[in-house]
Amino acid sequence: MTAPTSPQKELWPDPEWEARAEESFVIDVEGFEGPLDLLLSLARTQKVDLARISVAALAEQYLSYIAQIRGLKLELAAEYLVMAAWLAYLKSRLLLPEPASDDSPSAEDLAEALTQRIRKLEAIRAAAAKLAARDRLGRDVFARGAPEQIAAITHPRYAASLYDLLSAYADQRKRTVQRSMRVGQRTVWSLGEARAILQKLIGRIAEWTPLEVFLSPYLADAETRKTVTASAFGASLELAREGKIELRQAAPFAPIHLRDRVRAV
Amino acid sequence: MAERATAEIVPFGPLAEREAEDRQRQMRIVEALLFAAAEPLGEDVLAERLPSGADVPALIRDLQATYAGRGVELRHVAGKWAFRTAGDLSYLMRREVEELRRLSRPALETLAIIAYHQPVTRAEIEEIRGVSTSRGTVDVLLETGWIRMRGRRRTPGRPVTYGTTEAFLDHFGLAALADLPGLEELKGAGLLDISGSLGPPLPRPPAGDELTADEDPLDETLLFTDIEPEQER
Amino acid sequence: MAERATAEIVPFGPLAEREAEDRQRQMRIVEALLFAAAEPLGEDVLAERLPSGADVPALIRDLQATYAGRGVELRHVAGKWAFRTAGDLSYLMRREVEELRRLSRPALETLAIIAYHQPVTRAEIEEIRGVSTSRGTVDVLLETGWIRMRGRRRTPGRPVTYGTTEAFLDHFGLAALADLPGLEELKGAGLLDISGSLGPPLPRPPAGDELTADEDPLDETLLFTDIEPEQER
Repeated sequence: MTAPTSPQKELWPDPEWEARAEESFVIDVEGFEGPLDLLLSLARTQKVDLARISVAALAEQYLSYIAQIRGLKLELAAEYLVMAAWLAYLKSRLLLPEPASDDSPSAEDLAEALTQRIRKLEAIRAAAAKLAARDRLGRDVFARGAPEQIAAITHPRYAASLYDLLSAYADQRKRTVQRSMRVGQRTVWSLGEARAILQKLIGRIAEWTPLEVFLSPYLADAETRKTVTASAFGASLELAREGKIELRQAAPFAPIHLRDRVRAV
Repeated sequence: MAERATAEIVPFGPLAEREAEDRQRQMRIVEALLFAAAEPLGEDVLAERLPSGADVPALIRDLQATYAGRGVELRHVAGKWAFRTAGDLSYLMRREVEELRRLSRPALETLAIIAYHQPVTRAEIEEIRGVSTSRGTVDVLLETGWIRMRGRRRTPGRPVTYGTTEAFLDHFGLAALADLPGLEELKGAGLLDISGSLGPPLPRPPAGDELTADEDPLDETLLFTDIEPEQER
Repeated sequence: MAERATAEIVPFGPLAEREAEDRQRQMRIVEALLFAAAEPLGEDVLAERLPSGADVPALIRDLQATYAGRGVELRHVAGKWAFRTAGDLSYLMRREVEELRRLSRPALETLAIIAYHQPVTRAEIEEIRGVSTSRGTVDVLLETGWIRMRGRRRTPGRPVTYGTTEAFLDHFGLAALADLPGLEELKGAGLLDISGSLGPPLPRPPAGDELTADEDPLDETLLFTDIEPEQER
């Protein structure tokens, strides 16, 4: 049998192969890309137009090649074996007379289909080679090495309506006018008022009593709470200085207690 | 000339001169735009930058003639136009660009099958090659930007169909898919029909960018997921 | 040429032809190399890629002449050579994009103050607004083309005065500045809902472009320099 050659690898590089194969040389079945590739290589050894190859002979070649490899106890991918089985079947069908009428394809049809497949693989290989041989961009031909990018120049166009303009003006005027005109209209307890109220209570507070208790009638209004507290505190300090009441606070921020000075003595 | 009573308007004198000038100016614009760009430009893009009514194909023809035989040529690639260094200077220009990985034979073959048979599914590629295609091969090709997922074949399992891209045409210097080397011969010989070797032949519609009758658009959300269950070998 | 009896050696016949061919080939190589190069190439680099003895400066001169007046020019850049879009076509490398922007609130207020109070200085704007106005705000307004520098106030420091432009009137659909609604009108329109005083009365903006009595013309030479000492906040 003629040694088939894979385009990728010379499978049998020298005649002494068989001798060496027994020892160390490992057949690289991977050198063929599957059974179809192997069939194509075998078909090429027939040295005829692929259209006129003898499928029977091809099947024979394939089977004997597979047998050879198996004889070397080399592992074979399942697909090679499947193809071998199918070719054995095809070979036997080609040798036997066809059954009279059958819906299944004839042996000739199957053989033709196989030939066609092999031819297609060869055709696409040739096409791939032609493609690869073309002048390729970035290898053989080159694009502009320093492309001049088209820069986007943005022209801002501003949008604003007369309404925007006027309301902006009105708003800022409102803001500044209101700021300059603002006059506090809050009710304020003067020290005098606070003192008058506290003085009314003097003589009635024998025990230590929190300041808030006296002020409770006046503290209900949240707006005046601060001014009432502040003024009352100020007034109480004044009364204490005058010796009219006594003040006591247990700790900072603790409630302030007061009582009559006179009674206590 | 002016005396001739003809139906057609024959430019003459200053008018003809002005037209020649206009043409010259327009050719400079086309030249500048194409020269500046690394990517091929379509005639539509060129037309956008030219006065309306400019005869873009004629301008390109003239420009191509101007550059014929020069170190730089105006080439028709992927239906567009691009200046490229002349192919015969490749011996001088050849660069070993790292990104331009050497395609393995399986990858090159797979690329050829996708180019010549598109739209084509992985199963069909495998049938033509007679071996299962490792996932890596398709990945490598997708990464080159030369192939893309086109759609889905309207058959059971809705397999993804593959096709080539404009970058493919640009890379191999092809104006269109119809310019693939030997395409007509292969077609004529029936070698581009995908048919099961042992089964009934399948008719193959011609391929453009539009989806064929038996293709569905890709589900965009699935584009980046593992679409096909793969059996690695 | 061959007939001329000159002292210099004039190549002729087949030899001259071959030399012209060589020269042509070398020019193509220079053209392709310069086209494909990512950076300008020096004559030394070009010489490396050419047959020894090639007259690089002459080749470049020829190539430059070939491209003269075309859409692309061979330019001397930093002692090296590079193809560049012809200067008069550089507009092709730009794409004008219009971007609609909204004026910020401070800008609108500043614009309104300039409109109502012109001629007005920055310090006056800040006084009216009660906050300092960033340089950027005035810059943006100058960019809109709606305000302009009118002149200089005849006060210490000679601050620039600002006013509105015709484009301002145009944009806001005003026939004249006098058409800007007054305070009562603003109030009537519900824009100015202040109880009590509306604040200081509005000044009457000058009718025309003429400078007011306390304005000096701008010093033209200073127009494009940093006129006002700015205190950025």
